[in-house]
Amino acid sequence: MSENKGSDFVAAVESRGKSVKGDIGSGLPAGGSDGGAPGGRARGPGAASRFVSSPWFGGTVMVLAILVPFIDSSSYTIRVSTDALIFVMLAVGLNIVVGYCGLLDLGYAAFFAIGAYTSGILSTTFGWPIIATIPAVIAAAVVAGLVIGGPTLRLRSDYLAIVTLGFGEIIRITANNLDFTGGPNGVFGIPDFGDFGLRPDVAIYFVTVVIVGIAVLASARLGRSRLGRAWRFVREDEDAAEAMGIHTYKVKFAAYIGGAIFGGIAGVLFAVHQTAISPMSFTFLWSALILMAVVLGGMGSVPGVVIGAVIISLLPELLRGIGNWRYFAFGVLLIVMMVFRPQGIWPARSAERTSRIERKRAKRARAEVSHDDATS
Amino acid sequence: MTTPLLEVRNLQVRFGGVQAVSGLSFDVYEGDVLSVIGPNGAGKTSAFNAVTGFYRPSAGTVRFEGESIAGRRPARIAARGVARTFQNLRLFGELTVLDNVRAGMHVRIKQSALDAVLHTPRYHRSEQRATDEAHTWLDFVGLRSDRAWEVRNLPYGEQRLVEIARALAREPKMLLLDEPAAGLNYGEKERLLDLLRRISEIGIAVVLIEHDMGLVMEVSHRIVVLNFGKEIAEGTPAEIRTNEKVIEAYLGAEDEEARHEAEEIAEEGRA
Amino acid sequence: MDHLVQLVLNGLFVGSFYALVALGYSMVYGIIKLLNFAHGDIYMLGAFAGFAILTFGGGALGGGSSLLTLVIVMIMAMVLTGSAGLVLERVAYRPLRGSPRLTVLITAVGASFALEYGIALWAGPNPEVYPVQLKSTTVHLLGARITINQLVMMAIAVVLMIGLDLIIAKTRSGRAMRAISQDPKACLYMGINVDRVISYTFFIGSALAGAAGVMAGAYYGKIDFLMGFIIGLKAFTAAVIGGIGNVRGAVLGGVLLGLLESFGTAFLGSEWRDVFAFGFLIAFLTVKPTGLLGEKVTERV
Amino acid sequence: MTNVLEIDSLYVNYGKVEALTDLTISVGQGEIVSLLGNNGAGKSSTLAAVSGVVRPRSGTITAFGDDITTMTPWRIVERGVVHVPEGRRIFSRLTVHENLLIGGYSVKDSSLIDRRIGEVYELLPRLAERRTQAGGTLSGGEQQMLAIGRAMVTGPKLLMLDEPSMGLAPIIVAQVMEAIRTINTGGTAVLLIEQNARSALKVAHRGYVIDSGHVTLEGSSELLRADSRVIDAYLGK
Amino acid sequence: VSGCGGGGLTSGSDKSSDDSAGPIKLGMVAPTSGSSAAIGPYMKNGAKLAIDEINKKGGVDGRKLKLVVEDGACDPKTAAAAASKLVTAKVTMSVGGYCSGATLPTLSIFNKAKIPMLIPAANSNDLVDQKLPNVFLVNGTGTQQAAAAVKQMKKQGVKSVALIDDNTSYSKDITTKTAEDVKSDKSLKVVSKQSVTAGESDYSAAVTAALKNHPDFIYWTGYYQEGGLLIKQFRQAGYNKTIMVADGSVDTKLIDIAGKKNAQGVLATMTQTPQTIPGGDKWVAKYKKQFNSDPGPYSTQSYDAVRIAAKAMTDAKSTQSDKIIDALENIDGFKIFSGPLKFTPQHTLTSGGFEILIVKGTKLVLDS
Ligand SMILES: Nc1ncnc2c1ncn2[C@@H]1O[C@H](COP(=O)(O)OP(=O)(O)OP(=O)(O)O)[C@@H](O)[C@H]1O
Ligand SMILES: Nc1ncnc2c1ncn2[C@@H]1O[C@H](COP(=O)(O)OP(=O)(O)OP(=O)(O)O)[C@@H](O)[C@H]1O
Ligand SMILES: CC(C)C[C@H](N)C(=O)O
Ligand SMILES: [Mg+2]
Ligand SMILES: [Mg+2]
Repeated sequence: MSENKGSDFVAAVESRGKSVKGDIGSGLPAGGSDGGAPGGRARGPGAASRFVSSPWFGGTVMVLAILVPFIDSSSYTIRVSTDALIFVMLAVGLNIVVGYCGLLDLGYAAFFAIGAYTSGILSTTFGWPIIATIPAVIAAAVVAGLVIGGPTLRLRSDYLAIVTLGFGEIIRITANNLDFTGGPNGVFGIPDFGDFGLRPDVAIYFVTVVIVGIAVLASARLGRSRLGRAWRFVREDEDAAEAMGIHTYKVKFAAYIGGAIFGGIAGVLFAVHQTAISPMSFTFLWSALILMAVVLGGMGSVPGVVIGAVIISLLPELLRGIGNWRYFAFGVLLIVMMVFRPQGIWPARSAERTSRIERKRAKRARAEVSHDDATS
Repeated sequence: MTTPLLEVRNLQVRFGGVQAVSGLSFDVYEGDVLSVIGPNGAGKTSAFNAVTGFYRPSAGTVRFEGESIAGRRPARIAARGVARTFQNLRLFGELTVLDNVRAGMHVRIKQSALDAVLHTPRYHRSEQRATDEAHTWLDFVGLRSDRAWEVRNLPYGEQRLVEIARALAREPKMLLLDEPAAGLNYGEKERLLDLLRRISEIGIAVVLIEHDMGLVMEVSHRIVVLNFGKEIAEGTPAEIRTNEKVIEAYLGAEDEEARHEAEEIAEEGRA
Repeated sequence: MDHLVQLVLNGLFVGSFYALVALGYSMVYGIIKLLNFAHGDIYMLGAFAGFAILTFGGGALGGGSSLLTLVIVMIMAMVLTGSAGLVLERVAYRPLRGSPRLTVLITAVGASFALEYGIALWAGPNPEVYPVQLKSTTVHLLGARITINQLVMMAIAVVLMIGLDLIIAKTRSGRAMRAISQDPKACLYMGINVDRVISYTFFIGSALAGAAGVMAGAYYGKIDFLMGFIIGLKAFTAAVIGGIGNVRGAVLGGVLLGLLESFGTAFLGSEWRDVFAFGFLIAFLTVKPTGLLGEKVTERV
Repeated sequence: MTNVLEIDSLYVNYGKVEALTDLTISVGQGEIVSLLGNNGAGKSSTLAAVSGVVRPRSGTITAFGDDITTMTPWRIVERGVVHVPEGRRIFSRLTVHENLLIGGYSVKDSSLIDRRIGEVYELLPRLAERRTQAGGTLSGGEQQMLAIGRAMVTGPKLLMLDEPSMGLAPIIVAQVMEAIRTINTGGTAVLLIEQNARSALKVAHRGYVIDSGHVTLEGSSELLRADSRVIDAYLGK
Repeated sequence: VSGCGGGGLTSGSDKSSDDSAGPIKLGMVAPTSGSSAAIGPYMKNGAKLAIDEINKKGGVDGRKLKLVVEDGACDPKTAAAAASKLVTAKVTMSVGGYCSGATLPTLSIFNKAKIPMLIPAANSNDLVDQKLPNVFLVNGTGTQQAAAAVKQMKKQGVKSVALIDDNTSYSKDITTKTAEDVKSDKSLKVVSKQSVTAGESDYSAAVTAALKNHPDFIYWTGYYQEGGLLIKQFRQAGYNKTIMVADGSVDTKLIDIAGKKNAQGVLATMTQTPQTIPGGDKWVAKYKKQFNSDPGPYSTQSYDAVRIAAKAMTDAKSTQSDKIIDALENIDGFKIFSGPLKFTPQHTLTSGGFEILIVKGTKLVLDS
């Protein structure tokens, strides 16, 4: 792999460096950080995984999504596909919080609710066009994120989980109890984006494809940025991140707010798609399902999370056929999937494309006087 | 010399009943290589932690470039130009070597979230620079492993180097190293010694905690010796080596055999 | 005044019930940090196990509603749910022990669905009424009413808490549990049979949930396949609030939650009860970020 | 049966990486044997295989006459084979005393545990001072002492130490080496990994040099100390 | 541009009008999972009974009826998907809808697909507030039920009443309407309003709060699962005056859960059911024979919804939406369990047909 130097020792070290934890003692427990990687994570990226992390993959998925109505335009297909896309948006948003930054959020549905309600109320009670509600939704999500995140993001792990769970419940119950949110009936008669000459549900579907596509791209790009790296540093080791001058609290805040905005916009799409929203749609179960999509797909991996969201969203629909066995089977399948893919369906792969790096290295070797005389 | 880079006065750190550091004072000047030695539990790491903001000092002052930093958040102190490594490796294990080093550059990378989402030229430029610099530092410390691998799969000695590269990437004015030689074999210690010298040469003040006397005696300009959280001696390596108090507390004076052994160990690294 | 005492008593009683479920939760949670969303369903399973035993084996047990019958049924249900816990751990949790912690969340929720809808398939989705119910005399305490049963159940919660606390703090297995919770791999070097200790913990935790399920059936009289959901969440809340992995804390957390709910209902009205309780807890955690009894450890760097 | 430990043609791999290839070593009754080798040579992997924490791909490990190759770690500890892993692995939220008690987990007789803990406190008085302090808050060196003390409570017949001097002050290193000798004179065989080759070879009777997972050199300590290859690579000068 | 799913991307709906062939499909969204999972089978069986009867008599216009049931789980998103599935399955009419909250988002789906809805159970006023032409309620509304409840309170000369709901739209709808009605009456006062969370076991906090101001009458508007527990806990707390429950609680399980003794004399507001009207036992027997179980809540309404649907299609001599809606609006006097049917301009029942039932022994019977 490394064409320079070519010493046996270097080769030996590098082949060791490739090591991955494989079958270290079957059935042995491994504490958090000892867990190890799935077989093959540190191996050179295979063709398939190289494809998934390339822009081509995103493009292909996008094209597939656009093609759905042309393949099957039945009302049911369009509906569950739209639902799945909205779920993708939620999962991708939560992935910023949980997957990138490692903050356990059990109340993500709160932001979803805030988005849906803000948009729903502004468009019905105040007659705003739905598209105009989006800035207001973003503002509301940010404010909510600030209010709840401010005092609580200092908390570690499961204390944060409880706080977010509580926040989710508070939002739902408040919506249920207030009049202007429509109480338990919620808000109904929510308008759509316009039909662009298409069947209304197909129009909503395409708008959703566009917005969710942008969101997925944005989150993937964020993940590969300075901020995205900072999130992962915080997730891996807060103290070490601090020592590098990273203000971990601000960084967590950014993740939380980012997630809030994604959740809020997903809420707008949901409100439009459902036309009627009520507190029933924002229960703890929802928060749990979104989290499951993230974990099932592979925390921190955008393609994984997209796949996870599609599965969690579509599986219960696919299981409609077996009647009463539906949720039983859903539960069993979840266990089976996880046992067979413990790192998630498409785990995040932190290895970078070697080729680019090696190119750099070769260039450097030519251009610079090497300091590492000690190695040779 | 002029005003010190780091000025620690009467530093105290306590945990409940344990007084880990009690009234420590020392200065670090530009270009210094200062070693802090002392028996296990003497308070060396605690002092480091207090200086870098991980522990809040219960009393005393810590000034960096004349400004008080005691009780500041670690990130703020780091941003001022203080970098450190940890006694137990604290790498981002599941991230690549390169990403680990990029962490050190975090505060210097100029790029906004919007740049990242839109992939502006500024984004590409800053990413490119970050990658280039990361390679520079990894070359500087002499890392041989593939930089695209998860760092936890690297041999231990290499991980130590990555941690130092990460700290250097911070481009600090002062670098604090907590037992960098622990777990390294003879050859690797030699390379570390060379690395420390080169770090000092590029103008970074080095503060070193170390139990490996060979390394300490070889590289240090000055040595501060701690015991029970207090300074018991300070001086050049030559002075410290013959200081009775130090021998008694650290190298062992009562027991001739042990002293002999300790000296032998000290010698080993000097070769 | 009477009213206030009544509120306290209500809160204490509901809280001790939460505590009972939270105890088992906290044990399992403490040792492997598992967000065991199936714990509430094990409680439900216990209630149905008791129901089945009473319904189909009622004759053999004398059919009476004596306390003794109930105790026997409870023990049988505990063995059953304890074993169910063992199986659950073996099938859904152990294979994931080396994986990121949250992956177990999926199998836990999966197990939760499977248990709920498994029971719904078996017993039907309709609620069932317990064949044997506790009849109890009401006593008056400072002008408020409470039943003997309630007092007994509170006592049981306290006794169990003390017992478990002693097990964890003083015994060899308890120490092993705490060690595993910190570094399971290191435990191997100590000669600890990690699998067995975890199984043992699951058995106890699940058996406790089963006992609570039978008590709920006998006391409240109604059981259904979703009865574990809400109480599971409350147990989780109680366990975290109490201080992660601290059984004494879990009981305190349960009682605190019960009191908050009782007072929240009285102060703000029942529809705002949970807002009050959660609002308080959030505020509390911001002030004391390690829960009620969670010790504050300065983490070394 | 004079050897307490016999490792015969051992292969260990992590996924595709071969850590040990055809490794054969033995430890005799009452011996101190040291393993030398570069970083990543496979020293720790050897100990891990013996203590059952890592499953070998092939080869056999025999301790006190029993085949322990596929035994679970706790069964192996029950047989008196005790491993002090690298990185200390202190239970950070248990007190010093509780850490020592955990060391005695496999010992049924509680008075025996108490006696051994007493001995540890005598040998490492620093630990006695800190008996109620949480393990995680000890200084690095104190943790290392605790790790060694904890293993002693287990009552090993074969003690395997992975870099015990790491992070210890010179004076303590000397003490620890002395302690190893003391333990050994009590009849415990010791398998020792040390980066500090000089002190390791001083205390050990025999040694092996491992490279890329198999033995490249073996012999008595005197022999090794005089070997030019060992001097160049591990002793310096 | 049309795929195998049928319909185009631009047409108003993907429902193609294949009017003539095959059986006429009736769709039903009902919960068979989730917290109301018990209700699904009751509704399904009720509808099935009617369909079998109608088919035996030759169906509608010579075509057989066929029931398609989808699980709505009482969850808005699931119910919406279920509704879409029914649209795609080309149902002619919808005869489902149990939870108002989950039924609301299905309205526009059926509306856009031009499928008339006869909602047998869900009865929040919000369902008709949007004035969608295709929506008809077969169950009495909250307003009507509240009126019946207040009438009963007055009849008993009650002075103070405590209202308890379960925070769902149906339940809160009734308490809100009841409170409004009570307000217009000087002699009557709401002294406490409580909302409990369904799915819990211990309601002592709410019980204590409700009893704080010593009401002489308690009206519970949630479901029987919690209703039974509440009755029991009210009695345990020493309350021995009247408790009344709304139709969601009308099930003999209520008595089982509360305990026979505690439940004696508990009243209920309920539309007429075969159990309570003379001659109804024959229907009950028939149901029992076919399904080997007792009918439950909304078996009858579902049964009636199917019959109304058949009647409307027969009258319209067509399966076209507009014609069916016209026919529905023109139905007058068609006999259903709650009385002769005539829809108001809002598409609700002219008379909710609410009666007061009372617990006697292990049964709920008409209060005389
Ligand atoms: N969080 C804490 N709580 C209680 N005591 C502590 C804490 N941190 C450190 N100590 C104690 O303070 C003393 C100094 O510890 P420190 O880690 O600074 O020692 P050190 O000089 O770095 O030793 P070593 O060379 O062994 O690493 C030790 O005795 C340690 O037990
Ligand atoms: N958990 C693991 N996963 C993957 N590879 C591993 C793992 N543990 C060890 N290895 C690899 O196996 C080889 C042998 O490692 P081992 O730890 O046994 O070496 P060592 O001789 O103890 O080195 P050191 O002196 O650095 O402790 C190394 O190449 C190492 O990278
Ligand atoms: C009792 C039922 C008629 C009420 C129904 N579940 C609704 O929400 O409208
Ligand atoms: Mg230290
Ligand atoms: Mg090693």
